[in-house]
Amino acid sequence: MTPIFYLLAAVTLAGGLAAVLLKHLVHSALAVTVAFAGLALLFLQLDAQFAGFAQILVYIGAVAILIVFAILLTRGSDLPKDGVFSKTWFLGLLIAAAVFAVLGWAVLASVSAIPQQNTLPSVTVHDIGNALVGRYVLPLEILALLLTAATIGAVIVAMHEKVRSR
Amino acid sequence: MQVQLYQFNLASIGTPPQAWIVRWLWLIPAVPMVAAGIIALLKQAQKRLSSALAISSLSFSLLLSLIAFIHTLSERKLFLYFGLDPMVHNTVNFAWFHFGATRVDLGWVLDPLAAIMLVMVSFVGLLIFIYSVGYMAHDENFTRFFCFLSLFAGAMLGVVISNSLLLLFMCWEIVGLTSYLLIGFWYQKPSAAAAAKKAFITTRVGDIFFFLGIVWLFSSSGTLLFYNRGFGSIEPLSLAILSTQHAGLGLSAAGAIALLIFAGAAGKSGQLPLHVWLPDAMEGPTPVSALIHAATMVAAGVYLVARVYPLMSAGAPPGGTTVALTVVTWVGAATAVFAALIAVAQNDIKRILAYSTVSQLGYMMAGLGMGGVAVGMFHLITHAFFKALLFLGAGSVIHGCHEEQDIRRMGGLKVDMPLTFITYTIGMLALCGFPIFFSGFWSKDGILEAAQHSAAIKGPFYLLVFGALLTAFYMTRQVCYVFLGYWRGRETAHESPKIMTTPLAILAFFAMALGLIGTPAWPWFHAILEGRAATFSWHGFAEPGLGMLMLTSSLVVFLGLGLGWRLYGNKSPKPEEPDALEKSVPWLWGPLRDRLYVDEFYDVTVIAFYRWWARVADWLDRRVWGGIVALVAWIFALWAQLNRLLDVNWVDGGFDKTCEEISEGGGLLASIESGRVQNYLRILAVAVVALVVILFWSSRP
Amino acid sequence: MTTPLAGYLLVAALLFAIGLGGALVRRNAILVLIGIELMLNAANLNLIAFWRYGPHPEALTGLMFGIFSIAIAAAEAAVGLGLVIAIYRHTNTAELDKIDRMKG
Amino acid sequence: MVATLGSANSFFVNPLFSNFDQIFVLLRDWLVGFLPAGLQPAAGVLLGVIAIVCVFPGLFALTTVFERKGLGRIQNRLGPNRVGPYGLFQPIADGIKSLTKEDIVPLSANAVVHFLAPLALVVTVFMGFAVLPMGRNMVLVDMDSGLLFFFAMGAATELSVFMAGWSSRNKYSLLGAMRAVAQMISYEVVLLLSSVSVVMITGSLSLPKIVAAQNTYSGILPHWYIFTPWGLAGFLMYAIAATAETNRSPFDLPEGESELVAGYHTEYSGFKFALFFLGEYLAMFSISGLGTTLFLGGWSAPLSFLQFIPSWFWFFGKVMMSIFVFIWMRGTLPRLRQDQLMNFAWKFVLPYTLLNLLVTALWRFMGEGWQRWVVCTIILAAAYIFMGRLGMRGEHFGRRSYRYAE
Repeated sequence: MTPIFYLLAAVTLAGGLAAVLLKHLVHSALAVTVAFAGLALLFLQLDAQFAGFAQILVYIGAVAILIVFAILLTRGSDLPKDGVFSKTWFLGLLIAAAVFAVLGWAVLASVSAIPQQNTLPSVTVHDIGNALVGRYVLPLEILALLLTAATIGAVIVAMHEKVRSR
Repeated sequence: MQVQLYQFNLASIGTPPQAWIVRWLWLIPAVPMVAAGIIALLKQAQKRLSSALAISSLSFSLLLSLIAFIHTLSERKLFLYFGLDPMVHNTVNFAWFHFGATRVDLGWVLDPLAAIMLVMVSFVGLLIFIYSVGYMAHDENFTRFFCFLSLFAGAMLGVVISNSLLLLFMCWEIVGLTSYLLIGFWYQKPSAAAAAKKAFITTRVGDIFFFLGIVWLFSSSGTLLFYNRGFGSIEPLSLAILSTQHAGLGLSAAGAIALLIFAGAAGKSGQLPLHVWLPDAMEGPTPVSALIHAATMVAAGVYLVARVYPLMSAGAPPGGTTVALTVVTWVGAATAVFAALIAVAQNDIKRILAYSTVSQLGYMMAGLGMGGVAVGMFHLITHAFFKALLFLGAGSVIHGCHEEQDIRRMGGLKVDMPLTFITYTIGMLALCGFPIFFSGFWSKDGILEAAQHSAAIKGPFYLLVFGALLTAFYMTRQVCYVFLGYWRGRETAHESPKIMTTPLAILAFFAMALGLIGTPAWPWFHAILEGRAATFSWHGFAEPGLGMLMLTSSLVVFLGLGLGWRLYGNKSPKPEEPDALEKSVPWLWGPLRDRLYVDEFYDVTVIAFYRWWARVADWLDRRVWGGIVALVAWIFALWAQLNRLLDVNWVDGGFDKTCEEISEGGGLLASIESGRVQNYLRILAVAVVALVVILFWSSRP
Repeated sequence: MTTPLAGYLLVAALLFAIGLGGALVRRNAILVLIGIELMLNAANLNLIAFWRYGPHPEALTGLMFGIFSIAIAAAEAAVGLGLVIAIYRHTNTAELDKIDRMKG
Repeated sequence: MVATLGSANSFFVNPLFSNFDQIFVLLRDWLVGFLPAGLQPAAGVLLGVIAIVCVFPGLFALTTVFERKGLGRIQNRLGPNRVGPYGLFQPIADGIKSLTKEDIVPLSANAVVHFLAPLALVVTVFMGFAVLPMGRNMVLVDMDSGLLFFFAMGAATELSVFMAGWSSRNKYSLLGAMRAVAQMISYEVVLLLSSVSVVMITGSLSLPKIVAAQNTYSGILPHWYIFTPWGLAGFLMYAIAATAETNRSPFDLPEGESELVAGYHTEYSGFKFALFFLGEYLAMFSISGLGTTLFLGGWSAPLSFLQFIPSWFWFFGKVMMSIFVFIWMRGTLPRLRQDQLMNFAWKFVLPYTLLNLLVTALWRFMGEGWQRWVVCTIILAAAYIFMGRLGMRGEHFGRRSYRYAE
């Protein structure tokens, strides 16, 4: 529980909150990027270097850009006339709060029972690479397939439908 | 990865580390096959892509084949240097499947025999592929053609490298299939379709015997691998067992199996009783005739006999021969003369070459039977080159003469098609065995020499010499008709494009040059195949009787050429006019023209029997089985009527009621489905919260 | 908050709740997707925190899960946003409460 | 993340060369030695950061003159020649000018984002230098996954470009930003994939290790990856992608003056504009540095007997050579069209890079020997010819036709 952790957690949560609350969609997207970056730093704090950099590469480099593109393509950068929150926003808030209450309660109730080790795990990229093509090779292949399918699917879904005149 | 592969091999098969090329030898057949698969998926319009794929894949195979060949040579040199036996069979074997305690192994082998064959098949094949680009340029099924050609090349290369009789048989059958597909390539022509069927069925007769041989071999030796570090089926250990078992009729098991396998080889190579399909196969496109029915596939039979040669010769007394080899010899010699006789009286340019091929295959078989692997294989290789040359030349002639195939309607082409004429003449002289400068002379001479030395019987020798005379005669006749005299066709002929003539020139070069590696003075080729050191010495010519023999065979060739020239030279008879030979010996002409009535003989015996049997089966089908089926059908129809009555009256009512209830209930539930995503999400989140609460509540002490 | 693990888990829980709240209260489909991304990331944080403080970090299980889920998130985002764009083309809006054609 | 407090390793017998080679490392160690032991690692890193922050902008200043003079030479004119000897002080004048210029923010612009964009760009670009080995023992942080870090930072620059374009509320800016982002994403894939082949051979994501793997010699020739078939192909693809990634000519569509005024930084002026300018050149330096590290042997000498020249000299020499090529290309090649750019990326460069990955695997798999040279070269050359022909199909350039305004 270092000050750095508190700082990072605050940045992450603030980014997430801003993303949800800001009116302007592009601002939301930029705020969520801050949250992603905060998470990446949290990963580094957890000694997961590879995961942290992968997080930056994938989320900031790709997902954030995708979101921004989608916003521009759906004219989301113009403010809507009748408010950004849905009519049942209070119900949503209540449910979210309930979920947090349950989760927090579960964490606090059970975390003391888990044995915890504080030694630094020495994991190199080499180990991760070996694990990826060793024990986790099947998930890796399936993931590759999934990514291919998702890419093709996304392109087909988002493609302009050609006018079938003939 | 490399290390792992090697360990895997060592653990499962016990193969020692092999050279890179041996481990990757399977790529040679696999690449053209994969190319065939890709081409099969291409559209017909993508001509350039498909031909480029086929040619580049075969070029790749050729490259690997050359590496394999060089590897074999360098290995041989190394072994000779250390004074070891240079007949190395590099094998990679693996288990295909197990059932019970039995295991079926497959594998591939790289030895001099396979290496030479690989280079020959891929090289000639590549030239013919290139030639086909020009020949088939205007065919609308161009892509399909290259797909089949590639598949054929892959399968043929597979036959060559197989180390297992079973794998060889599989590739053998693919080869047969592609042959069928390619003969019937222009399936719109009834004659082509019939020829394809004929080829397929006739070779099938041989293949059944072949398969019986495989089964027999497997049951008595327990393995189908040729070489397996001393435990293969044609290695001494197994041969010793096989040659002592008796199979009746005075044959050992080895001999009987060898004869069965020879039957398969005879079917593929068009040996005497089964030769009828080969001339008909000329209905296919000419490159096919050159590739499959002259250079490679028909040679597969010869190659098979060479491959199982240890089996054929198992149990032979020193200096003597075995029953199996004797049969091979006689069949070969008889085929050689028989087909040459027929070739004399044919008028179709490709048909003459087809009979000539049959005849030459007979030579190879006879050479194998009497002189061993090297003699037969040498003639195979040289023949592959000059016969491919002749066929491609014929294709060029046909192309130039606007699809005319009758030699009586040609003539004088030496002016119109000079390149084709020169190369064709080279091929023809090589085929005739014109002395010294042409490869055919040396390879044919080797066979004659072997026949002369064969102590037991002189019959085959005289037959083969007579065959050589006939060969020179009919080839002279053909050349005179086609290239000399004056033009008798309708439209004027033209020379073929470069892409067709270039392969001709290359093949012509080899048709002359290849003889150099198998002369008695420097029998390099024989040395490689028999595992001896090749030494150069002029004393090779000084063997007793050799000079006499060479003189005799040269004289015979000159006699044939002279006879042909006297009868046909520069005369250009009219197409309607009877043939010169018909005028002089009409009683002989008729039977020869009608191919000695073999087809007719099959018609009245085998085919007539099948017709009768088909009629019987038809009658049985219609009257007996048909009646029973009709009865059963009627009973079921009755039963169905009964069921329908039950259905309509009882079951339907209840079902309708149930459906109504379900649809009402569904409407009730559907009101939850508001169509709004966030609603669903909300329900999901509430459900999760509820579940977690329940979970924790219930797990509390 | 006695242990660092609990700290990380609570941050993850809060982030998850924020994401869920966003997904529930916002009207724009893209923001719902952003909310879902936040939830996914919260789960990732959990995985990696468990890996770090769990009993067998050398087994790499949690870390691998995290890495895989990052990769899957990329696919999810691509498909999700593709769907949003496709829906926008059909209905000319990305507001979720105007899209209820699947009403039963 | 541990800073390498490198002790001068005794690679060379002659201490003079070794000291000269390690001069910066020794200098740092000497300076740090004044501090208490607890602060030493942090101070060492801080010194390194200060060095990078000083050296590269200095290089940037030099390069601007160099580029303008070089372009002038190519276009047959003089280039800057008024300020100082041969116009060498031109960048100082430019710097003063941009500092004193009025900072204009458009009225409708999104002020915060507009302010943050150039900062985000420059900061992320600077981060990339942290993992580049600029000489023997001269790397700021030797991360286990340094290459990944580099690309992560590279990916982060895209967002700042978008921020700049969007916040300006100007259609040229937005179009330029969208073009830039699309182009950077397209070519980033290639950049990554072409680097992966190096990783496959080296077996490490750590840049110093990649350099060390190339720092061996057979005879006098070095084992740089560019001297292998896959390395050459990978380097070419990397170079193409790098040019596109840094928005340099012929891929400089995002700032095509004739279409978009100046692209995403149209609405920037004064020092913010200078920051963009700086960021662009820094990106060029860092990407050239990475290319040097991956394919050109990093700081290793090109011939074994040239090893006495200090390693940092070679690194910066190679980077400056790449910068020279960048300038040369800018002066020579015409700009591509947007569809050509995308087609080129997805239909030629990417497939070829993927094929190169396979070939690299084959190279690794076939083991030592001459066969792998032949096979890999043949495959790559055949694929190049084949794909080139396929790409050119249907591209029949007719006679050029002109339409004049009436």
